[in-house]
Amino acid sequence: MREILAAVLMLLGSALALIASIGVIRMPDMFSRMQASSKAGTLGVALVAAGAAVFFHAVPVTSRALLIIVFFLLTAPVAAHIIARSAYLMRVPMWEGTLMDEWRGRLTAEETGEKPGSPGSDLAS
Amino acid sequence: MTALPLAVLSPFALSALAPWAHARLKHHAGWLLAVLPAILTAFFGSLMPLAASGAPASFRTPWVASAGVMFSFHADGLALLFAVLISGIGTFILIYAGGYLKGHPQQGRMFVFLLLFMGSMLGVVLSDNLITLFVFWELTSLTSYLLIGFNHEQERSRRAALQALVVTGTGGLAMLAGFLLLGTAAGSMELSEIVEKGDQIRSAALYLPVLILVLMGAFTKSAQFPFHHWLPNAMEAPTPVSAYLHSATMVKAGVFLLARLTPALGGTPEWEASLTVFGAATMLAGGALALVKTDLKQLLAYSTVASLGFMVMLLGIGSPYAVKGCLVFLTAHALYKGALFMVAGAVDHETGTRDASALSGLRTGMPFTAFAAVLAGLAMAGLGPWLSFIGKELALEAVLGGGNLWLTAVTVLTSASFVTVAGVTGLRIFSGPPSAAPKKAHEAPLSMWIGPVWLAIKGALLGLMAGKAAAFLAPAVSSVLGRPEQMKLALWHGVNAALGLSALSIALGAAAYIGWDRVRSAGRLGDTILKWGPDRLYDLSLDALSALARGQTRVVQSGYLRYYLLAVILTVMTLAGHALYSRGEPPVMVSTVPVTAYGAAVALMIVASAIAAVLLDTRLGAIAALGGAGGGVALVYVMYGAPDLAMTQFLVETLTIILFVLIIFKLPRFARLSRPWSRVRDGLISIAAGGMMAYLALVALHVDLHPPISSYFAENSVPAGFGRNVVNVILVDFRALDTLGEISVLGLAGLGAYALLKLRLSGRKAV
Amino acid sequence: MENLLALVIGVLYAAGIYMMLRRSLVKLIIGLALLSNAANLLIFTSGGLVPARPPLIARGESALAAPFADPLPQALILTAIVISFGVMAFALVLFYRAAEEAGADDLDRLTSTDT
Amino acid sequence: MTLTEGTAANAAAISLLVLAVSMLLAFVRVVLGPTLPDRVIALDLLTSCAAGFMVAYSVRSGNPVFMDVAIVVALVAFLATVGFARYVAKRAEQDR
Amino acid sequence: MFAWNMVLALAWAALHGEFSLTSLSVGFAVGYLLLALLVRGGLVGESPYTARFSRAAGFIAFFLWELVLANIRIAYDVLTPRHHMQPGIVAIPLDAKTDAEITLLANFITLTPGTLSLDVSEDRRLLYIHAMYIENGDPDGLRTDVKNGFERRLLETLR
Amino acid sequence: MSDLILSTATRFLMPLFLTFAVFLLLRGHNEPGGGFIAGLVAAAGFALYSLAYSPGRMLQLLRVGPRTLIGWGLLLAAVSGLPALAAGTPFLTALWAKLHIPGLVNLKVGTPLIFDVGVFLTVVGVVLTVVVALQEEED
Amino acid sequence: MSVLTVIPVLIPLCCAVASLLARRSIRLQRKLAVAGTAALLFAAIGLMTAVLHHGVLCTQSGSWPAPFGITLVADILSSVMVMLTGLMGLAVAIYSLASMDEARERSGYYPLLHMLLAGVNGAFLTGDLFNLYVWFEVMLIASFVLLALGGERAQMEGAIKYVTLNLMASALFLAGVGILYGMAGTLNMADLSLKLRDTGHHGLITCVAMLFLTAFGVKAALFPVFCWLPASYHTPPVAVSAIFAGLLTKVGVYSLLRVFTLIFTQDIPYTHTIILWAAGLTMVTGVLGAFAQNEFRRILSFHSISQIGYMVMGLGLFSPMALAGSVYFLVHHSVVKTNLFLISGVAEKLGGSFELKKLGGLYSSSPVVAGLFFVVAMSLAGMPPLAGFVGKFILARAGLEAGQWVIVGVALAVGMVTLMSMTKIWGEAFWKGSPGTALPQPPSRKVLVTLLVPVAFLAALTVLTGIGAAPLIHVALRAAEQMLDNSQYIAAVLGEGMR
Repeated sequence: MREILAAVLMLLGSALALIASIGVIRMPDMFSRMQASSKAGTLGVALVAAGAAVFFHAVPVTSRALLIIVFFLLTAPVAAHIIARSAYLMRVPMWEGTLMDEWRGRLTAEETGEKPGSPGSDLAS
Repeated sequence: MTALPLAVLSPFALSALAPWAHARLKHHAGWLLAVLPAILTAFFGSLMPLAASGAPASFRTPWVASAGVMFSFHADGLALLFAVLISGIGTFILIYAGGYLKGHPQQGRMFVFLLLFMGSMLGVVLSDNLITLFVFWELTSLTSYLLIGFNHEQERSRRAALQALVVTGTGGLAMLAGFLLLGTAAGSMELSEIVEKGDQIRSAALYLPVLILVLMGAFTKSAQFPFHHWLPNAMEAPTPVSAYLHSATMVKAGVFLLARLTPALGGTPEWEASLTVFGAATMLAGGALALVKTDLKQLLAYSTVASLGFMVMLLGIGSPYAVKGCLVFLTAHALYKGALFMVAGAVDHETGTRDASALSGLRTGMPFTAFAAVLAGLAMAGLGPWLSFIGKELALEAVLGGGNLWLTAVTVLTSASFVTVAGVTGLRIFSGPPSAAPKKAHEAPLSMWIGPVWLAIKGALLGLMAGKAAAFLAPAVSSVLGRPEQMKLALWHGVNAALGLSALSIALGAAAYIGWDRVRSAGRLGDTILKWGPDRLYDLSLDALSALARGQTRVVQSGYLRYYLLAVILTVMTLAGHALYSRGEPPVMVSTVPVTAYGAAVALMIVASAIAAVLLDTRLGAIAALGGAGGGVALVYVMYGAPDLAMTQFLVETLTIILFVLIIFKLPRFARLSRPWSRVRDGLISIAAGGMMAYLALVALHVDLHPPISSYFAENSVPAGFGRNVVNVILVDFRALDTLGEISVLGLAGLGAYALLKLRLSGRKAV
Repeated sequence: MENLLALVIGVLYAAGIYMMLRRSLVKLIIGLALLSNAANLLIFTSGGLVPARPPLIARGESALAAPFADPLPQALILTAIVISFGVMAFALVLFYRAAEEAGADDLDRLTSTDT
Repeated sequence: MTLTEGTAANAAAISLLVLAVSMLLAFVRVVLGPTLPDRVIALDLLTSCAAGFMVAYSVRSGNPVFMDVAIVVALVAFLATVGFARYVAKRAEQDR
Repeated sequence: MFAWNMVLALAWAALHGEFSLTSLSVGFAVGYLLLALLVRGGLVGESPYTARFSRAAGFIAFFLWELVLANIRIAYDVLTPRHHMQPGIVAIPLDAKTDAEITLLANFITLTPGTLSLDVSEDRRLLYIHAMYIENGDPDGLRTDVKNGFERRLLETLR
Repeated sequence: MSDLILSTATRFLMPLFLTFAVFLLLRGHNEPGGGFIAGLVAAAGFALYSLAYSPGRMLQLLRVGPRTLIGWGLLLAAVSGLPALAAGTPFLTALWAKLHIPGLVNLKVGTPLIFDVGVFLTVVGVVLTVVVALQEEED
Repeated sequence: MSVLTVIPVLIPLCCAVASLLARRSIRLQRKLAVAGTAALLFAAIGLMTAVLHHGVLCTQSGSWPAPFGITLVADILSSVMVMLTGLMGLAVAIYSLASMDEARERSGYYPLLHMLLAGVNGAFLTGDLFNLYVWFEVMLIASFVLLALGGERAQMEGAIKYVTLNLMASALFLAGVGILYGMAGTLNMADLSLKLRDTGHHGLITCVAMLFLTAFGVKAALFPVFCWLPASYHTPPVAVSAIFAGLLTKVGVYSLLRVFTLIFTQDIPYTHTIILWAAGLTMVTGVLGAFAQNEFRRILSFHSISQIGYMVMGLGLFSPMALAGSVYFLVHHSVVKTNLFLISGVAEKLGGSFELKKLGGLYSSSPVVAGLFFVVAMSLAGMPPLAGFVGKFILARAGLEAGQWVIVGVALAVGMVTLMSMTKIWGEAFWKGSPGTALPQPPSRKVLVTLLVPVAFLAALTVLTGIGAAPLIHVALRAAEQMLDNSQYIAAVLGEGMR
């Protein structure tokens, strides 16, 4: 039983990770890719860790698994946030289907260096 | 006999005091310093009876015994003859130098060098060990370099000094090789033993190489054609130097060496042929060129070249007559040539010119000098009842005895040339009406005329007291011939062919003297030839060497780092590949650890990352790819049981990325800089190199010559190291020294990076 | 698996060497990093591969049970990794300063000190 | 064979493969870019997957020691991302 | 402060794998030392802490649910060939005041469906988020969702 | 880069990093870990702080200059080998003592552990030296 | 007794750490620099005496028995090299007092210097192949920093080449160690020697030997992988150039000597012929390179290469006499080349430049400096009775005994060209009249004396080891015997008691 639970958790977790990576490949712009990776990736690893905890069924392993999960839950969103923020400030191009941008409007021209018609700068450094 | 090495070393010791003496006494120091060589002359003279009795003084102590080098001296007749000449003439040279360089700021150094040279020269002639001899031999080259370049601010002096050093030094090195072979062939490094083993050496397989190499040394030192050119050029030196080194002593070192080795190497057709041919060629070249020069010192220098050729030729003939002739002539030559050089120097010093065609009538202004000059000139011409006359007679006798017509002709012509030169230097400039020299001629100071006068008189006296001379020279002749030899010298041998030839040569010489101006204009041709002579060759070869050096350096040291890297890579590939190819490589076996799907995927990721790092044209992309490769490697560590490694790898990888990111901001972007073909070339090379490393890894994996020592760690880690993580126990205990070094590296790297960022001496960006 | 890892090592070496042969300083240093990874992996592989048996002695035991990953190459590699990290950090700063002094990333501009 | 057997171990082997493939896919995005933030998030995902890989490998090998490595990875991957983000932000400031 | 120290002690014990008095007290001591160090360095100020475990538990349950939902939705979008999303950047007014509140909120928003925190405005009154699914192009609905769902629950838990 | 979320998160993460580092250091003799890894983790923590706040703030927090840390680390590591010399055994020979405080600690303490601490300090010092220098360079 | 083998590493290490901790007080660091190097020299002399009297000494660091722990071994070769380190260290430390600028002193010059010495000594004394790598790296990183310290443009350019090529060599070295461990399962050199002894013509071992040859060849600056040396040696401050010239390449040569006498002796006709070829080509290319140069220190750098050829030639000939020649040459060249670099610094201080064109008149203005240079330069050129001659003589003799005519011819000819380029410096910098450009402020008397004390000391040494060559040659011969018959070494390392 425990074996099966562990197996399911791990398979589920790795499947999520796979989905995250497919999302990272498939999604059209950086922000939506990030949506995929930051959620599915984190949960995927967390599930795998949980599977390991179940499998070993011992306090040290469980605490380690918990630690992994906590670390990921703590760091992944922060990482996603800072990347997204920097990318936005860097004016990474957004998908053409994007509906609105309430931030750009509130940034002063000086802050963004808005130049009429300037495309996203080349980030391929 | 410890006095012998002390005698040789005493000039060295004195040279250390010379600057002090000069500082106290100024130019008078010459007189004081000359006391030593005077004493030495007496000392060496006093050893002569020992040598004559066949039990010469000798001294031997190990120097570098393990390499067969002894510090040994052997004062036989030949050595003493030279030693007496060196110290005797040296006495007057020191005195002369005191007057000649009066007031010169570097006169003290001249004394130092002269004394050093004297000691070296004494060492050359007295050494018994081949290597000791070579040491002193090279020291004479070195000191002569310093002496020739004494007027060091002039380009020409420096060139002449270097030329002398290069020519004699090259010969010296050849000679060293020859000596080593000779030592092997003879089974001893001691000359006194080598000369006993002549037959053994002459029949050895190494004989010819030994002969060639030793002759190289002797010929270059003694300015034999075609190495003669350095000697006339060396006349850039101050006159005391020319008089001492380039007439009386150093140039005779080669002759000395040949004489010394005659019992060991002489007597074979090779020996005879090479010595007579080179000697004769030198005589001709020197004699002819001497006629066309007007500079007094050049004149004398070329005639010295011819004289040296003469001596070499006589040694080549090797008959008792020839040897006697050689040594008598050598002694006479040392005396009169030294005197004539000093005369030339005095004239130059007092009148400001050495141009023989512009000088005349100096006898009234410089009577003592003129006296010496006439005496010495007569000796050179072989006219008076002097020692040189005896020498010439003996030599002619020997040449006639050899029966070689060519040699006879050459000898006569050269003698004629001597007559002419003697006339110009000893007579022409002193006779006739006084010329308009740059300076009004005055008699030189005592220090400058006492030498030539003494030497000239000595030459004359020795001729007149031929018996004494014979007694003096006999031991030397015995040394050269390798057996005791009776020696009788007489001025008058009766009318014979030799006398006839002598007269012929004098007549020819006198004719040339009378028509000197015409001879010179005819000799212009010789000058043009000279332009393409060995001197020119020397320049050309230096230029060629220079060009070769520059060209090679441009290729090898191109400045492009990637070529250097290519050199390293290609070297290791060639060496390792050839080793595998020629030494038989072990076969590659198949894997023993099964491939897992995820393992393969990880491997694929590393490969993909590496390729991506190469192909990506953005810096951070490449760095990210590098991170991917590093992560993949970490996963390999995980899969094969190395958690510590995996952690370290990840941490290091991440920190490296952080550092990159912090710094990349300041680095320029990638640009495609290299050309396509170089990319292809580099690509092929890197693939080959990678393939080789992969192959090596595989082969090494399956060659297990011995089981690893790790089981020890596995067993002792807990009981003796008190740790269950074996890797860590290795790091902090079993192999803590590695770790100590490693953190030192780390610490230094940190400090270095810090210092590099904070210390900017170029001032580009002050912090 | 060894064959596969040998291939990986080969590729890492090839990539590292190729990168080092470029004219760009940044590529040079990336090449160096790849090269040190390759060397480490080479040591690891030629020391022998043992899956999943880290050289850790279980609590209460006194020695490692027979199949275990050789700890010595691991210790060596760990040392080598740290050394190459230190060297890399220094080299990075050095290259940055060099690019700053020369005003370019191009190695071909850095030829003045030879000959 | 030193690897463990059983349902969970087999599942772990499968998840190992799946995670490795995820890593490869994420790596494709690292290569493709096109912008630096794209690469960074892909790399971030890649390291997450690597952490997962280690956890799964612990199960596969029956040795929980590799989970410690995963903790380190989890902690440190964040640092790399922050570093990159910092760079991107600097670039953004500079471009402004 | 004490609580954070306790957490460190627990983490220590967890890492050691044995929840004994010894490991806990050693962990506490280590944690105390580190924290003392950090406080002197000015890193950690005093942070208000009152145990509200029940509310916290409720919040965690809610959050986990949201997390699962988020993943399903993302998975759906990733795995189906068409993009269903209607993305945009929306500003959300903040009631949260302290750094910790804002940070936690932002993190939870990032971890939940279709939203990703981008930045907090200078005056800390607005949180910009990137949202994947702005229904009908109306950001106000989203704003209400976030404010009533997450922020309220979070603040209740924390305060 | 001043970022509210990052800096707040860092405040929470830093203690975790450091705790984990000390943990790795102390148990490194028995489980994966040790001076290097611990040092790198600790340095990563400080580096994170430095990135999130500023190098100056980080140095304030560290209080000892990173270069001094290098010096002390090297000193500790080198000196840990010296007692062995005094005891007449070869350099770096481990000396162990049982540290036993009832109910609290039951450890073997030896010079290799001191050595490991030296390694730890050096690693922290080096990484921070470089990171700080580079960051200051950027500004 | 065996503690003596550790002391030469510990002293500089501790001095480095102490200087590091005392980084605010330059005065203290200076005192420590002189005192530390003097102590090192003293310890080296002690070690030397002990080794000469008691045979090979070793310490099993950590008390772990030989093939398992790291053994520090001092045979005669090692102790000679350690002695050299002490000498060069002391000379350069004293010289640095007067020549190093304060900015560099503040930036950690002294700790780096000590650390360099520690690394060099570690490399000389270790009996473990991987440990050798570690000490190599200590030495390298210290030299990297010393080379780049100051950050002038030329330094940067030189450093990049130096760093890159040496790292490449290190990577090769590391790979070689790894493969060797994979095959023989041990790292202790004595143990390796035993375990590889009977393998015969094993392609893989020869191949690994070639990896080591290349790796050490780069460090020793052998043809064709020497390019880093001329690119970098002339760029740092003089004291740094001097210590580099004296010690760094020597470590490469030492390693070659060690490895190719102890470990890779299975296939001597093959490996050592290659070494001999490399030696000959190194001599020629080096000396030609020098001939093309017109800058004081560049000439010296290129000559370093050609002289390395001589040292390696002895290894290639592989006879007692030849190896003794190598050892002797190592000593001679360290002393002389260090000194020449030091003199180049004095010349620069007096004449304002390293460019021969811009120098001149030093013979008249500074006869003492000129005299010292002449003696030392002639020693380099192999003029008797100075040390250079003795070294060349022994090698030539060994070469002739081995029937290797070509290499002897090359060696002698190269000596001639060396002489020519020494006279070039002499002619241009000393004999030639002053070029009339503005001269720098001449250094104060105190500074000049401090600069000249080590120079004179080393010059006296080269004269002494030339005229009084016998003791040193005796030692060199004993060292060579130990190298050729390594049973003593192996017994000392492996035969000692277990823990």
